[in-house]
Amino acid sequence: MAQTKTITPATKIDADLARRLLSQMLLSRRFEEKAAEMYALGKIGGFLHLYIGQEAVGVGATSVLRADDYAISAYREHGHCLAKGSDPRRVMAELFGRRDGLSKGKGGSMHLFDKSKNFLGGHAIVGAHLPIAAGAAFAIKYQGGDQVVLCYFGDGAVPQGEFHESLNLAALWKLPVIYICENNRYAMGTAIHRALAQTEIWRYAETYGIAGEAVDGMDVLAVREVVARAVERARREQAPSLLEARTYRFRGHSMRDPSAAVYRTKEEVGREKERDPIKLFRERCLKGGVLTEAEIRTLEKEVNDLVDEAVAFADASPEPPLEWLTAEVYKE
Amino acid sequence: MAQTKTITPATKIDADLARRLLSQMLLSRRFEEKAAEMYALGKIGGFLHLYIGQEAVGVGATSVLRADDYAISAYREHGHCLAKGSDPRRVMAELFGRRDGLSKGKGGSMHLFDKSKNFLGGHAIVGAHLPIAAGAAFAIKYQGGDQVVLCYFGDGAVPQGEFHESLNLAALWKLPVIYICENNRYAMGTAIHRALAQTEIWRYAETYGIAGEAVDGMDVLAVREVVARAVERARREQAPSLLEARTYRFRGHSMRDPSAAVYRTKEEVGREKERDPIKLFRERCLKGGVLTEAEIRTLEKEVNDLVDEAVAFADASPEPPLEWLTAEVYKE
Amino acid sequence: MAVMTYREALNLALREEMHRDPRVFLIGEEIGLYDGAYKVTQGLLKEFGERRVVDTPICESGFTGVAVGAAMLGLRPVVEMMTFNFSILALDQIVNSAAKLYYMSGGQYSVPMVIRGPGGPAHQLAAQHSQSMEVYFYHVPGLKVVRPSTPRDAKGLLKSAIRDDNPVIFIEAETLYGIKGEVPDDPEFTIPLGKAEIRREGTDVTVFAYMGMMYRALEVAEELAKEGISCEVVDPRTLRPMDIETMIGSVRKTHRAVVVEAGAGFAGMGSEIAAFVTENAFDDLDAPVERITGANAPMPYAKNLEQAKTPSKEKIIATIRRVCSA
Amino acid sequence: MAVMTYREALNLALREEMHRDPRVFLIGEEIGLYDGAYKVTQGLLKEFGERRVVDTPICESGFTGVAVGAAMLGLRPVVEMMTFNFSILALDQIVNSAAKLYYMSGGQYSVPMVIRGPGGPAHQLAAQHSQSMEVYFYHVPGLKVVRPSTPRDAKGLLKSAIRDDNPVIFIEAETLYGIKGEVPDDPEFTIPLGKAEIRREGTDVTVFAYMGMMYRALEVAEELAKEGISCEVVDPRTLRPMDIETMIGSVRKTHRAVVVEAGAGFAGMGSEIAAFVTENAFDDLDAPVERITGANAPMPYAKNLEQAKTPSKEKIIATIRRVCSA
Ligand SMILES: Cc1ncc(C[n+]2csc(CCOP(=O)(O)OP(=O)(O)O)c2C)c(N)n1
Ligand SMILES: Cc1ncc(C[n+]2csc(CCOP(=O)(O)OP(=O)(O)O)c2C)c(N)n1
Ligand SMILES: [Mg+2]
Ligand SMILES: [Mg+2]
Repeated sequence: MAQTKTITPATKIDADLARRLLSQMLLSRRFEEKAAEMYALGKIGGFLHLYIGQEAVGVGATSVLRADDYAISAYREHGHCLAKGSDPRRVMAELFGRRDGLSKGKGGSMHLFDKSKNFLGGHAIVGAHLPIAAGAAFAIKYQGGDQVVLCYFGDGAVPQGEFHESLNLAALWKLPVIYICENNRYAMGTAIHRALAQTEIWRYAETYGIAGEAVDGMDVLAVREVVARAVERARREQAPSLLEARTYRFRGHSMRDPSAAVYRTKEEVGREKERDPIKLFRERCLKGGVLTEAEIRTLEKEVNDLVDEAVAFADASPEPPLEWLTAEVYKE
Repeated sequence: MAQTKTITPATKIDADLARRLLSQMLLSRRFEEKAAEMYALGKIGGFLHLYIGQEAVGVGATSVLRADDYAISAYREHGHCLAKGSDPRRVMAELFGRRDGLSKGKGGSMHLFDKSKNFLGGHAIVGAHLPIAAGAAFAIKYQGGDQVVLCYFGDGAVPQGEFHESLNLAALWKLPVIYICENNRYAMGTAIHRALAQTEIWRYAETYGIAGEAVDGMDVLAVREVVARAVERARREQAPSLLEARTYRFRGHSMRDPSAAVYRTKEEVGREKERDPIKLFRERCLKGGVLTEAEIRTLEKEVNDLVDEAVAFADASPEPPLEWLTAEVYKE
Repeated sequence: MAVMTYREALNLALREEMHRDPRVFLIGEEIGLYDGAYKVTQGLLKEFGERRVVDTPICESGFTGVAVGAAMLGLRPVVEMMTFNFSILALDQIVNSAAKLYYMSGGQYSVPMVIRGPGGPAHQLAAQHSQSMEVYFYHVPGLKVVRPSTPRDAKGLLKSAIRDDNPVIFIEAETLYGIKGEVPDDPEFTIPLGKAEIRREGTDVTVFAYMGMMYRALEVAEELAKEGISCEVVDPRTLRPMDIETMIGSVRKTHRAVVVEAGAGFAGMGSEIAAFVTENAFDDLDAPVERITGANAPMPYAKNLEQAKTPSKEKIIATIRRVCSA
Repeated sequence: MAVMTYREALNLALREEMHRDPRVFLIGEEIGLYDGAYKVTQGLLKEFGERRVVDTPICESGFTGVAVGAAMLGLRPVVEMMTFNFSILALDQIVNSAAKLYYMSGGQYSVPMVIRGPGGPAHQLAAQHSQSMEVYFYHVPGLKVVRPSTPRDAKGLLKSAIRDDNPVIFIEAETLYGIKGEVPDDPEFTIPLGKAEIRREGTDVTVFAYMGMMYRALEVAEELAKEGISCEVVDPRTLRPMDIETMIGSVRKTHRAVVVEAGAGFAGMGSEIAAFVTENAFDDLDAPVERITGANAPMPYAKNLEQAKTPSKEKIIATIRRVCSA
C-alpha cells in the first residue's frame, strides 16, 4: 500500500487533458471566489463552505470516472458537483435559492443534487453519506452494472461510527465504492491529531482488509493515478478502496469562520498556500511545455466568463413560488 | 501483541485461588441452569441469554480486578454480575421480577445493576454501553482515581459504529478502560465471518494504536493473565486495551433460540463443548494436585446450595408494588 | 379467502411483491439464514437467494443508509428492524436522508423504501426493548407511518407500502404475529395507505385505537354494549397520513371520543388525534376527547408492572362511562 | 440587574455552575479551543482548562455516551450539541441510556446531565440543519426538556438544569443568541424547571408560544390590542414537565386559546397543549384550541420559502381574530 507521493510523470502530459484539468480546477476556484462575493452581498445565505485549495482532489478524481459513474459528497461539494459536469449556472442559482437551481432552490449550498450527472448530493450530517455511497454501490452490483461510486468525505468524518460501519459493509460485501477522504487536517477548528488516535487515515483500510492509499491531494495528476487504480479495482473486482488525499483548505471552515486563525497559524496557512494545486499544475504545464501562457490565459478568460454567466443566470432566476414550500414532500 | 495462547503456568496454582475461580465458574453455571428451568416454569419472562460456556472469561477477568474497579456489560451479563460479587439471591429475584431484585424487578435479566459492587449494568442495545464504559473511565481520570473499567461485549458489537467511536475516544484520551470482546463466533445466528470483513478482533486495536491481545477464553488462567496485563496498563498508564477472548456459547442465543441448530452444526457444538472451561479447569486442578475430588465436590455442593437459596429467596420475594410503576422515573 | 396468521400474511406480502418486482429486496439482521428473529421472512432466502435477502451485521445506521443509497438508484429495499427499538440508531438516516432527499433534491431523488419490524409493548422485554416507537416517526414530513392491526391489513398495507414511492415506516407487533384472520387471495389485493377502518359501528362514542389496544377496545365495546353504551371503534391504520375525514366523520356521528394508546401519553398519538378532532368537530362534541394512555414511565420488566403500564380494560371502561355520562 | 445577551447569560450560567460545583464539566465539539461554534462557551477553556472543557471529535453518540458514563459515576456533564440537529445521532444514548438508567437500575444510578445547544429554525440552513428537535425528546419519560426564550430564562433555567439530578434537554436558538435582556446578578438566582411564565397578561385569548414564536406572539398581541383584542401570552419554558396548572389557569380566564409553534404541526407540541387544555378546561372553552404551526414540510433553503415555513404574523393574527369571534 502506497504512501503519499508526488508523481512526476515520465511521459509528457496530454495537452487536452491538461487543459481539461486546469480549466476545471479554475472553474471551481473562480466559481467559489465569486460565491464568496455573493455571500458578502447577501445573495447567498446559510452556510457556505468553500473548496478553495482542495480542487485537485475533486477534479483529479472525477477525471478518471465515466459519466455513468456516481459521486456523492458532504456539504463542501461545489467542486465535486461542478467536476461531475453540472451546469455552473444551475449550481449558482441553487446557492442563490432560486427556482432554476439544481434542487429548485430548496437544497442550497449543502444540498446540491444532479441526477442527470449521477451526482448523489450534498449531505450535511457528517458521516451520513458514507453508508448511502455503499448503498449506491450495492445497487450497481445488484443490477449487474459496472459503474463505481466515488464518495468524498472529510477527515472529520473518520471518528464518526458510520465511517466504520460503511467500510466494514463495503469490504464484507465487496462493493464497488471508493472512499476518498479529503484530509485537510482540520474538522472546523479541530486538528486531526485532536480527533483521531491514529491519524494516517489510509491505514484504516487495513482494518477491513481492503486497499488503502495516501496521495498528495495538491497534485492533480497524482490524485488521478491513485483514483484510477481504485476505480479499476472497483470496476473489475468490485473491491472497495480507502484513499486519503492530503490537502488543505485555504479559507475558513465556512463563511462564518472568516479568519480561521484560532486553530492554525498564519505561517502554516502561508506554507500550504505555496502548495496551491492550481499554481503547481499551471507551472508544471508551462515548464513541461504542455500549455503556453497564452493558452492558459484563454482558459482563464473562458472560466471567468462562465462564472459571470452563472451569476447573471442565478440573479435572473426568480424565487421559487410559494406553493413549492409544500410540494415534493412526497412523491405521488 | 500476543496471539491466542493457552497458558500452562509453570508454577503451581494457588489452591485458594483455584477454589475461588472454580466455585465462581460453577456458581455462574448452576445459577443459569437453574434460571433456564425457572424460565421453562414461567417464573422468568422476557429474554434470557445464558452465559453457559463462557464463564472463564467473566470469572478470570474479574479475578484480577479490585473491588472498587468497575465492570459493565451487555445483556448476557449474569455471569459478569455474579463474578463482580452480587448476591445471587438478588440476581435471581431480579430475573423473577420481584421487589428484592437488584433493580427492584424493574430491569430484569438484561438490566442487572449493582451499585454496591460497581457493576454498571446490563445494557441491551448492542454497542451502546461501550461509550458509557469510556465515560466511566473518563470520570475515574477526572476524579484522579486509579480504578479501571472492564467492558464486556460480544463479537456482534464490533460492526456497530459505537465500537469504533469508543475505541477512538479511549485511545485519544488515554482512558483506563479495558474492552474485552467475548468472541463466541456468533451474533445470534450470524457467524462472525458473515459480519466482519476482518475477523481477528484484537487486531482492531492497531487501528487506534492501543494494545490488543487475543486469548483462549476457555482457559480461566489465560484470561486472568491477559486481563491482568491490561489492568496494569490501565491503572499505571491509563492506557486502554482491546482484548479478544475466544469462547463459545453452549446454548442458543436466548431461550427463544433453543436449538441454535440452523446456523451451526451439532459437530461444532460438540467439539466446543469439549473445551468446557469448567471441565478443563477442574481437570487441571485435579491433575496438578491443587484440589482433590472431595474438595471439588464440597465446592459444588456449596454452589448448589447457594443457587437453591437464591431460587427460594426469589420465589419468596413479593411482586413490586404497583406504585413502583411510576416511581423513580425521575430522581427528586 | 385464506385464513392465516399475521406473520404469514406479512410473509406472503413480501413474497408476492418480490415476485412482482425484481427491484424489491430485503435487508436486515437475521432475516436470511436465521429466517428472521420473528420468522416473518421465513423461507425467503431459500426462495430468492442471497442477492435479494441480505443478512447484515449489527449496524442499523449503516444498513439503513445502504438501503437509502440503493433506493436512490431505483431499487426498492425493505429493511427489517429486528425490533423497532433499534431503529433509533438509524433515525438520522431515516429522518435526514430517507425522508428529506426527495424534497432537498428538488424532486430528483425519491427514496422508495419500507422499514418494517415489530414495535410496541412486547412480553417482559423491559425498558429498552418494549417501546412504542411510532412517536419518533409520525411527526416527520416525508415519512409515511403504518400500524397494521389485522392479518388482512398487514398484507394489504405492506404491499401498498412496498409499492409506494416514499419511505414508509411499517411497525408490526410481536404480540400480534400469532393472531389469525382472513386474508384475500388476490395477489393484487392492496389497502391504500391513509385510510382508517371502522372496526365496529356504534352510536354513542368513538374509540380510536390500533394494534393491541384496538383489540382491547373491541372487547370493551362488547362489554359496554351490555349496559347500553354503543361504541364505534375506529382504527387509523396509517398514522401518517392520517385519515382525518373518516375519523372526524365518526365523531360527528357519535359526539364523543376517546383515544386509547399503549405508549406513554404526553405528546403521543392520542394528543394529535384529540387535537384535530376537537379543532374540527368542536361543536359536535358533547364532551372533551379523552386520552387513555400508557403510564408515563419506561417499560418495567416485572410482569405485574408491565401489565399496569398499558391501559387496562377497566380503565378504558371507566373512562368511556364517564365520557358518555358527561 | 445586568443587561446581557442570551449568549452571555448562558455563558455566565456555565461559568457560575462550574465554579460552584467541581463535578460540572463541559464536553462537545469545538467548545474549547474554538470557543464554541456559536461562542456560548467562550473563554471557558481558558478559565477552566482542558480537564473541564473537553473538545471532542465528531461522534455524537460516542461523546454523549461518555457523558452518560461519567454521570453514572457522579460527575455532572454538560454536553454541547453544536446544533441540536446532530442530537439525533445520539438519540439512543439519550433515550435508552440517559433517560432510563435510573428507572431500570431500580433507582441506583442517576444520570445528572444536561444536553444543550441551539435548535429550531435557523437562517437558511435548510432541511438537515434547521429542525425543531424538541419533538424527539418531550415524549420521553425520564427526560426533562427546556426551551428558554429570554436571557433571564436562559441563565436561570440552565443553572437549574445543571443542578437537576436528571438528564435535561436544553434547546436554545441560533436566532436568539444575540437578543438582550436583564439578568439578575445573584449567582444563586435560578428558575425552577416546570414553571410557565405569563409574558403578557390579557383577557380574551391565551396564546401559547416559546422561543421565536413567543416574540412573534408578543408583537401580535400588541397589534391586536389596538383593535381591542386582549391576548395573554404564555410561555411554557419547560416542555417536560409542563406547567399544566398555569397554562390551564390562563385558559379558564380567557376561555380561548391558540398555540403557535415553529415546528411542523402534525403531532407536535401544539397537539399536546391543545389536547390537555381541552381535556381540562372543556367547559370553559368558547372555541376549540387552534394550532398555528410550521408548514408540514422539511425546511427549504430559499429565503422566501423559509420565511413561509414558520407561522407568519398575519396568519397568527387572522387565526386569533377568528378564534375570538367564535
Ligand atoms: C454529525 C454532525 N456533527 C457536527 C456537524 C457540524 N459540522 C459541520 S462540518 C464539521 C467539520 C467536518 O470536518 P471534515 O469532515 O474534516 O470536513 P471539512 O469541513 O474539513 O471539509 C462539523 C463539526 C455536522 N454537520 N454533522
Ligand atoms: C442495536 C441492536 N441491534 C440488534 C439487537 C438484537 N440483538 C440482541 S443480541 C444480538 C446479537 C449480539 O451478538 P454478540 O454481540 O456477539 O453477543 P452474544 O449474544 O454472542 O453474547 C442481536 C442482534 C440489539 N439488541 N441491539
Ligand atoms: Mg477536514
Ligand atoms: Mg457473539
